[in-house]
Amino acid sequence: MAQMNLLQAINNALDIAMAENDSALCFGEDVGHFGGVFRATSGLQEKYGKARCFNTPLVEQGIIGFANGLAAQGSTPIAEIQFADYIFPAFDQIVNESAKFRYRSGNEFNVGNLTIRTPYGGGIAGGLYHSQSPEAYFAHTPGLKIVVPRNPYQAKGLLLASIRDDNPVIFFEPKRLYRASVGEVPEEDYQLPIGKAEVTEQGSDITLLAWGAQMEIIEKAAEMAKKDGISCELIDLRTILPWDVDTVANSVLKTGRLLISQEAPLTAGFASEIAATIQQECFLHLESPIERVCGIDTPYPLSLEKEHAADHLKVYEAIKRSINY
Amino acid sequence: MAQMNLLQAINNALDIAMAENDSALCFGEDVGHFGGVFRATSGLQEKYGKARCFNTPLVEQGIIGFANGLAAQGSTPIAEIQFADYIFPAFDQIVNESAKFRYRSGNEFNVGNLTIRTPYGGGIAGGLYHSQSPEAYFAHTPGLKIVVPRNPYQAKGLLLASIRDDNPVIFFEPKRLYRASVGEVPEEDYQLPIGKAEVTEQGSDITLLAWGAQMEIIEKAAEMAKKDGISCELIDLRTILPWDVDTVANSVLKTGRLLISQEAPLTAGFASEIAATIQQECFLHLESPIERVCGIDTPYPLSLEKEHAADHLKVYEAIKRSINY
Amino acid sequence: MNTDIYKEGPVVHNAAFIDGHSVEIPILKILQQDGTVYQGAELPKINEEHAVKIYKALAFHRALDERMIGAQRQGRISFYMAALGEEAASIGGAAGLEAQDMIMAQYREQGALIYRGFSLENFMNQMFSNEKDLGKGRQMPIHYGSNELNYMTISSPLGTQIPQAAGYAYGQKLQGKDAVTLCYFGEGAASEGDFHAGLNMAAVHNAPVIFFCRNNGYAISTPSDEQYVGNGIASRGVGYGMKTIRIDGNDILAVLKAVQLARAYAIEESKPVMIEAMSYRLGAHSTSDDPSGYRTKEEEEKWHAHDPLSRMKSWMLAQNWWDEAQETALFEQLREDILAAVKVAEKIAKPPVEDLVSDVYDQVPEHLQKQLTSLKAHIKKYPEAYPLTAGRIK
Amino acid sequence: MNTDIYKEGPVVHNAAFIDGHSVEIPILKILQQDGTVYQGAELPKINEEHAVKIYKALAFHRALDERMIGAQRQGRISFYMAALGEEAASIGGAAGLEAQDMIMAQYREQGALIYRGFSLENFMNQMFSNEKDLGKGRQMPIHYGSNELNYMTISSPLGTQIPQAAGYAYGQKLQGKDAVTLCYFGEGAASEGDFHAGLNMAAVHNAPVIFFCRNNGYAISTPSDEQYVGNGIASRGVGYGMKTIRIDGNDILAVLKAVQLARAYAIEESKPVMIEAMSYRLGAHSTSDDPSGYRTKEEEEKWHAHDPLSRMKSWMLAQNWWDEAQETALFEQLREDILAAVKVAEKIAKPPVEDLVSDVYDQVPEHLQKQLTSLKAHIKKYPEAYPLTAGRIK
Ligand SMILES: Cc1ncc(C[n+]2csc(CCOP(=O)(O)OP(=O)(O)O)c2C)c(N)n1
Ligand SMILES: Cc1ncc(C[n+]2csc(CCOP(=O)(O)OP(=O)(O)O)c2C)c(N)n1
Ligand SMILES: [Mg+2]
Ligand SMILES: [Mg+2]
Repeated sequence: MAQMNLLQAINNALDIAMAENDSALCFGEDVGHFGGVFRATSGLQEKYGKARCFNTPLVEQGIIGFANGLAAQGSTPIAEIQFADYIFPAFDQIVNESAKFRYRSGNEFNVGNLTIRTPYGGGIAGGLYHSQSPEAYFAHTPGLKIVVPRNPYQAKGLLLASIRDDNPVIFFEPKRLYRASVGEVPEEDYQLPIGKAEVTEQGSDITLLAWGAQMEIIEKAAEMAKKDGISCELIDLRTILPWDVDTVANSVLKTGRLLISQEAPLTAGFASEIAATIQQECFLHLESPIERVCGIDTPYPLSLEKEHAADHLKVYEAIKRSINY
Repeated sequence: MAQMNLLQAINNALDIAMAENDSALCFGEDVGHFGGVFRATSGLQEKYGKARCFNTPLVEQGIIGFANGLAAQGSTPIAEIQFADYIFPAFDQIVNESAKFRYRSGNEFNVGNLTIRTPYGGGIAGGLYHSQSPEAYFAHTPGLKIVVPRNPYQAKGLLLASIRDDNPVIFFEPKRLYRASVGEVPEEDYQLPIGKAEVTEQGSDITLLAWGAQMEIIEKAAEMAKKDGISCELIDLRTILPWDVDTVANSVLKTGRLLISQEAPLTAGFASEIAATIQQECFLHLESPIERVCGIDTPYPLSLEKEHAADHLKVYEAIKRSINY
Repeated sequence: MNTDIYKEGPVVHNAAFIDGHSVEIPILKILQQDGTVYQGAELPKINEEHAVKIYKALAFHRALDERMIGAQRQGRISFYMAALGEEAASIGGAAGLEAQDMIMAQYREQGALIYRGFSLENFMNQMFSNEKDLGKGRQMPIHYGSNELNYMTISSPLGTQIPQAAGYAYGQKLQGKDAVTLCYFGEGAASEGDFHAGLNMAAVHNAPVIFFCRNNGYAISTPSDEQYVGNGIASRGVGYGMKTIRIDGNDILAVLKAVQLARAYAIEESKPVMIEAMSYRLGAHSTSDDPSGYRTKEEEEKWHAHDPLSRMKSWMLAQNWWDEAQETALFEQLREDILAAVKVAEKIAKPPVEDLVSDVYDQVPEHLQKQLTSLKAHIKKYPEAYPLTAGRIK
Repeated sequence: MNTDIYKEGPVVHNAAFIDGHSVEIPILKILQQDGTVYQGAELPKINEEHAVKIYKALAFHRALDERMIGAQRQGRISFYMAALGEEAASIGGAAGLEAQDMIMAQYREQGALIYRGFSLENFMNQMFSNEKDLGKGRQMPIHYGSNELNYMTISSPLGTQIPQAAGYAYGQKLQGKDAVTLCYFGEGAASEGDFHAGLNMAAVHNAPVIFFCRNNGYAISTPSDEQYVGNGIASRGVGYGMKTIRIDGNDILAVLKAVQLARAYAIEESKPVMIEAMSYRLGAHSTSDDPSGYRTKEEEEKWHAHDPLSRMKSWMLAQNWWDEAQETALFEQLREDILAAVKVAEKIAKPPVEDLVSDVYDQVPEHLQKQLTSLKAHIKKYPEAYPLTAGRIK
């Protein structure tokens, strides 16, 4: 075991993936010699050569198009989009191409080897275009898998699983935690399951559900609630698509209450899908409405970012609201 | 009043908008001389000249980028995307640009004059790429308005309102109904309100909610249910964003039951947002779980399109499930 | 790292614009319409066997298009796209490649698939979207694909295959394969952002890909002068630092020659090449289109005179590699085979309901399995509403 | 409708590729580094008053950049982007336009705004995202915009302004305005699909737009030879049939000359023009970047010798339009003013909580009004957690 921050854990996973598989490539804007603007690919060009780890021209639709082609050919592309806010020029290549490649061809061809890594999320004074959490934009797309880790240990295990998964995976990295989150990470190879949520804390009064950097927020809120004698069960969804209905539903059957918190704005966020499904799965067991604590329905602001955010205080208030319903 | 089909109603609305406003322009792929592949812009080039109604090069991101620039300049662009399935190359221009133009500039600039028209929806043997209903992909974007008409009368009134609305509007046209739906349409100018749902039929046992071409489906299902003695209240949402929570909630407070049907696949569709909000607004009045009757979670298929679709029989079964819960 | 950020041109002190049409682009023509070769023209590598194979593919294509347009009119298939008058581009392209080369086409290049030997049954099964379709009946007619024949399944969104081809070719190179990727697209699709992305990435990353633009003058109703105002698509080649050639796209020998050269260059230099083949879409865009709304019969007539089939035929006759009896027999046989194949294909069942949810992922995930289960129960309840699948649900 | 689908070039019968570098692109240079004008060079329209205005803008820019990099280091602002060494591109660009022309910039062109008279206070208020910021404190520092000054608010996503500029200019033309749009972008952003879209659309629709590429050799850490392998960005002009000129971007007179000519051409011919200005990003990409990770000090040194400020200064001195005393006084004053303005701006309150939800739409819709109401109640409950807004909530 070693102490790693989230970036190091990701770098380590990429290193393992490239070492074991000659056809694995890492590329994207500034990903080569420089190692990416966050340095997630640091040292990989030196180790694996310029043919396997390189800068691309500045064109997201090209990066993912190129990656789709590589994946179809049998290589294992791991493409980086510099910020999740800049993934939209590649939306067509992801939603119309990556996601539908296998289906439309009757499995004659597929891009299952594709992994897209991209830093997401706010809280770093990034304003409209360095803060977005766009997971829900992709979640309406059968054929994609979407994974979000909450800490270094999860990041390494889930990224290795994503790279090896035989479906296109978008791997959203919580950039606020890149250096802030440090933890024990095994140096050897391991994988964590895609498609499985994790109960990170048992509780009996209410289920709190989040993913990625937002886990920290609900943990903090749960601490506050504990002082009021409220016992929270915490779940990290980990995979947004396809998501683990059973783990969430089982928890809610037990606690009778659900709160979902996401960084992204409320309307049509992924919390809505979860609420819609769980109200159906657990209808007779719900003791209060499912709460969604999300960003305000605006573009991501700069100076009022605290006000915009779904912070622990807003989550805490919503816990009390739910309990006292 | 005249009999018009949905295409004629749209053509008529465009004609009125261009006649009253010299700065209104219609453009897109094949929109000029030919009048668009569906002929929605038929005759407009002859009438208003090539400078105001024209073919563009084949580049959706360019069409919307160009339209954003025109709108910022003070013109009134009405851009056509040939099929909603091909709107994704313009996703960045819509979601990162159109939607955020006013906010990011502190209202120094805006693209409120922008309207994007695009035919959407299935049931025409179009397979993966001539059948999609992508409204939910845009609904997670504060700053956009999204409108879907269900018939010729609605189409004309809502399109004129969309063009004149001082916000960027995506206007999804149910192409299955282009020629199939015919009705009385006033020849003169009129507008229908954006942001307001319409109760198209009063009922007492369950609220059925849909939009666009899917209205036909829930009407048919309601007919069937009526024969079983079930009284359905029907609502056409009409505007997806910002949506009319009050009208829906009031209906559900009355009926105690809600079924939402959309063409698009289930997961993370807009029905999920509605269900999530209404379970909260009407928690104590719900007598059964909110039902979502949607497309199967796959890309849109060709030969199995009937099996994939949320048809009236599936809606009817869900009505009974809800009533008998 | 290179800090010479531009190629040093002459330094001037008086401002003058470079003209937007300052690149002169020659057009390669080898075969004249009467079947004679231009004086001094250098032929591609071709022998009798190869020539006959190419010519038979052209004939097959013509016969198939004519027949399937008819089948669509009769309501037997829902949609069709012909390549009348521009068959030499797709067939000549495939004929200049090796079997291991990948072809990533737009949609009007069924000729390449014909050349590679996609069976008549396979064509029909796709168009009738029956259960024997390699694509499992999921896409509209003419969206063919074959892993075995290295022909990437067609995707309707235009231009998306262009950066994909760059990536595919890069992978081939990285793995040391003796193979290139040939990427077809129309002059309309060349307006898409993905075109720019793909060509630049291929150039920067030295991907052995042949970008083959079929410039047929129209994108549906949009004539090329409303698509671009530069000198065709070839003039963009210099913008990417890419070797480029313009050819007469109705001249099968010019197509073959250009592709043979391009392939050799792409393999040896590990670099991309662009070919622009000038042609004309003689027919409608698709069976949903009616060109009389946007162009004249006279314009079309003009191009009938450049027919690539009759041009090649005249050459074949002159070579004594073909005769009129063979011609008649071939077309008769083709029409008969195609008609027979239509009749077989339309009777084959549609794909089973399980194919609705397979291949979304590598394995059917839980939520889709559940959706399938309740769908099946629903179909059993209303079998008459789902006639294609109801009969076979257990 | 035009059916001449390509410009007839010579017909050839032997295949040969056009070389990827077959367009020769001269570079316009007027002013030498020592301040003398090249023999025979034709000057732009410029007089003393105009020259002094330009030079003062250059000085302001240099002083602002130096000071704000410092302010960022001290933690007073969160982020900054300087244009050290390439100020002539933005300032010369604005100086060649009329006030009614729209400027749509990328982000490294604050010089154009300086030239147009954006006040020091406005710069500061934006960077401190306080309540007097025209942008209401919503975007990161340097995302300026001013309706009054016809300077479109900066948007971080690269390349998006390029097709927008085409549309903007088309609207200007349609409404008969005597105005063009000038669109700045970097050689990195020129790789985006939106670049291709914007240039082609402008060319096809005859939009009076000046596409101004600042080619400064880098896109963050990516040197231009990993961005493209053609001859700079100018070589793409012929692909769009667009008049194009390459200039020395550190030569203020060359920039001015090119923009003056381009504007006249765009207005008179109603057509777009492309300018490629060759320069070098002397500083870091932004305050978040450290170039020592990807390039050498020596390389940077080389370019220090091409400083556009000292070049113009030498010329001004030789014209007797400037002297060293003015120079010293100007820079002293600038530094003083900037420091004072920093101190004022950082004390101005941040925008009120209402600005969180305004301008999402033209009016605050019901759901946002509700979200604001409950947010306010929440802030009142926890005022210490929201110190920027808590004090002012009624
Ligand atoms: C992204 C996208 N936009 C629009 C369309 C609709 N469409 C199908 S074919 C076509 C014209 C293509 O013209 P071109 O590339 O010249 O090929 P050609 O049909 O002439 O062979 C259009 C606009 C599409 N399929 N994909
Ligand atoms: C769509 C998009 N992708 C990526 C980025 C991140 N990014 C910001 S600046 C930059 C480099 C731009 O280089 P260039 O266009 O040459 O301009 P320069 O910084 O040299 O002035 C990158 C990659 C972005 N802002 N937008
Ligand atoms: Mg074409
Ligand atoms: Mg640059």
